[in-house]
Amino acid sequence: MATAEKAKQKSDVTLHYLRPGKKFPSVWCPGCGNGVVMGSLIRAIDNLGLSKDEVVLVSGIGCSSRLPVYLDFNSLHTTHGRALPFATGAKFAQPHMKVIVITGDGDALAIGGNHFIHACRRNIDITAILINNHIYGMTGGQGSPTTPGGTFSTTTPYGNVEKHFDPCSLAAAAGATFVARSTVYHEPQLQKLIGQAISHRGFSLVEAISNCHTYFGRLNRKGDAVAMFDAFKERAVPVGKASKMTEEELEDKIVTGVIHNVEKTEFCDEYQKVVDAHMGEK
Amino acid sequence: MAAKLLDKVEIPKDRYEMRLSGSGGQGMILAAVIMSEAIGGADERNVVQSQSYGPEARGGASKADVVVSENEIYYPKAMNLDLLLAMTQESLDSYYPNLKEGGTLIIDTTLVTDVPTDNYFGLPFTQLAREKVGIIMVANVIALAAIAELTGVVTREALTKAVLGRAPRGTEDKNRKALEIGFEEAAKIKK
Amino acid sequence: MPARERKLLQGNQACVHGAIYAGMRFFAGYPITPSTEVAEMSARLLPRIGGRFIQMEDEIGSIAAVVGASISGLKSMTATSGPGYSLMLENIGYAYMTETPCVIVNVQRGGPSTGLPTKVSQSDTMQARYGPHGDYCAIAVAPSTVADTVTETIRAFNLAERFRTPVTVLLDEVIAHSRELIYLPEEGELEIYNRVKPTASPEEFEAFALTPNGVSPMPSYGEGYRYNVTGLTHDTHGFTTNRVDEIPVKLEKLRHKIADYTDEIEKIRVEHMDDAEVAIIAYGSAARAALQATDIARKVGAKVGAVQLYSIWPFPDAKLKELCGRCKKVIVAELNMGQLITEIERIMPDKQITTLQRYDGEILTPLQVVKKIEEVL
Amino acid sequence: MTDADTTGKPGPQSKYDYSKGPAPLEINMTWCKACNICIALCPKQVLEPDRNGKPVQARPENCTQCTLCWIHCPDFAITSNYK
Repeated sequence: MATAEKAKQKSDVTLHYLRPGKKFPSVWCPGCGNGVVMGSLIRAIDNLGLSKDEVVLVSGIGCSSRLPVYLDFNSLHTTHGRALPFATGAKFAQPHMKVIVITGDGDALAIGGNHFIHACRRNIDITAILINNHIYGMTGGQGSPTTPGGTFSTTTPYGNVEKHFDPCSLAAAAGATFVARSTVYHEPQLQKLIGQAISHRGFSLVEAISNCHTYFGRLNRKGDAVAMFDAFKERAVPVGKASKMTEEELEDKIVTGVIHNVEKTEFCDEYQKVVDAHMGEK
Repeated sequence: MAAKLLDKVEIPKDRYEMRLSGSGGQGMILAAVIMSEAIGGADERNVVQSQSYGPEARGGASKADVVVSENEIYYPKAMNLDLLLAMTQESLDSYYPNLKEGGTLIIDTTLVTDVPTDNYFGLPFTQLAREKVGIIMVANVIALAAIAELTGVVTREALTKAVLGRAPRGTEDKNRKALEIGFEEAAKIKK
Repeated sequence: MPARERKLLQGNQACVHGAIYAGMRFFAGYPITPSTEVAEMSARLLPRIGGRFIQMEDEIGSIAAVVGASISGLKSMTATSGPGYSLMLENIGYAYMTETPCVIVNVQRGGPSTGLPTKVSQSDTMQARYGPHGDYCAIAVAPSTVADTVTETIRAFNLAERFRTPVTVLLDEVIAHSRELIYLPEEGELEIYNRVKPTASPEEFEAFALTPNGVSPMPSYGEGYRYNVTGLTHDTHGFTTNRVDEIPVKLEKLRHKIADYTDEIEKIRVEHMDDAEVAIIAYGSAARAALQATDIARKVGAKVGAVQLYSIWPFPDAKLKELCGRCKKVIVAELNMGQLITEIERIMPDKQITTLQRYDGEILTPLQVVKKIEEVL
Repeated sequence: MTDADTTGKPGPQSKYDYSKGPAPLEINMTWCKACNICIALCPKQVLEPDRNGKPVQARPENCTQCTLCWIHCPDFAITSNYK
């Protein structure tokens, strides 16, 4: 019965973190991966034993950015692309708080691209969870910076001629110190990675590959939520295995796991040293 | 009455307006700052110091104004100069027309050769700095000392305190020397 | 009483001293002429008092960080100039909607666009009122001397905290870069206002509750009140709403919490207005030319008075109208092509209003103002 | 229409032995959006769609508490019910 007890406890833990007074179900389409990521986030926070008061959830604009309002934390739903600078202010003002940014591929990488690389560069202790569904959902299916070449969206009706960003490579190159990727199908792994990212001191990114079957799926004949979940299962390659594969073999694969993990001095810590050295000077 | 308003108006006499001018790098803005602090440290007179700002502050002609008054200073810029310090020919040419009738003109005779009036004080500030102190950077301090001596706008003591307050560590002696030279040389030519 | 020492400070530097006096502990900014010294001074002074300075990647990020820090509990400020202010409008709008206290210093320079980086202007007067889209009520204060810059920056913080709103300090290049000898206020000399904190329990707490004066108590993150902040139109709990009965409630709150208390905001300086036939209305560095010209013209018998506005927004309609009641003619002196004058014309349709504009990057001179007085007399 | 349609609980035709306790899963039919993920991911075909596409526990006796259904439910509509 011990296992069942545990299962019971885990299965309803999410309910204890929902914001009182906020109406459910969520605004998202049936089967949207955003809800799965929300569950992973809750379970990761619960496992870490963080108090609700010490968590700040910050988001920008887009489907994924609606996530924080549902949860019983300090939540800041901001403007398009700007979640990271808002989060930077919140974190820098109260460095003991756990600041987590929920963002999407358009929010973080298009309009917020500059903020994204600079948050990485500073290595400020913020965890960014980038829900990547390869398309703009809220505005109705336009191409995003992660829309793969050749695929269709309402603004790439003849196939996308642009190249796409790899958020993980971008973050690592820009200076983020913990970078990981998983998919909404691989929920246990996603939850574990989010937990690791929150525990990591420095800027951490978890890219959660998610499904927008409503737009990306429909426009590219990828099927419904279930079909897209199945595709994530098929395409996922653990990072260890991927390191032994060729570029061609890795085409169309999703490399999952901890992509990049290094130790570097953290922004707020370094600034505190400046304060300690100059406090009281006239 | 109205038609004659402009003819009758006078620039307020409670203002003393100085312009320190030269080329970028001669320390005119710093000199104006020091002069302002010297005046401020001495008594309750008000001071507004302003300068040309922007690309021109990084080379080329440079000017810094100091307006002094015992009353509230409304207009922050110079209107009619009581004193013009010109460290270069170019700055003299540019700003001489702003000097009011009977205003004090002080020039660096090292670099200024063509003066449109006989009524001026001339000292070779740059040459004095080079030959007597060993660094031309203190030419502005020598000039400040000369202004103090020639106009009495600020006392020797107040100026010395202000200069030393701004002098980078290790340059106090050279600045003190520069002040002495300025006071002495100006005393010689004082009318 | 021991003699206090005066300090020779630029307007930009004085602004930081005022901000710190008012309790600023967070500054985020991006370098831009002619405001940069505000950032530089903040970077130098804030660590000494345990405060925080961050140079962000751009102005959008700067105001975002300021809002984030304010909601986290620190009094926060940013400083910029025209082009940067344009970039900040998005999140200044966010601060209006989320009712987040913060101070934005706009050291005005010539525009539009990159314009005149090193030249003075007052052409952001209207932008400070109508910059961000949507309906809201703006507060903008306007110093004209270095000493004013200290007191007006303090006032800006007090107003921001009192009204839970962003407040703009409209500086200009002349004040920002001029140095003047000033006394800094001593501890306890000036009143400092801090935001009202909630007294209700977290369970009973209503984040954007309707209160008699329209200002909801504001907790900081981490104090046990886990509430939602959003730029979307929201109900009194902070949840997004599309309801026709709730939308006007929010918008009216944003307006009335300020518009109904303008007497707490308005500040006007008046010189020689008792028997004036002509009034010169100006703010910022233009007001200094106006005051000087008034002084000069009075000495030759012209019945002229000066009215200097220290708060531009909300526009002091009633007070200004009353002040100018006696005089038939009004001169509006400003460093733009006519922004303040539209407000004056709106409130005094019965008066003969003349505009005195300068927009060549230089400050108006007292003689230009005297000449205009002569024209209208 | 059986009560399974609205409650997500096993219907009367189910072979589930209630003497062993309540059904393995509790399904919040108000929050469920009928996305079909739980039904598709269940390796033991415990769930079947009702006429609205929402899951009912057709074969509750097969449930192994593998967690796949509820960890993937985007709407927190499924909780495990073992006591």
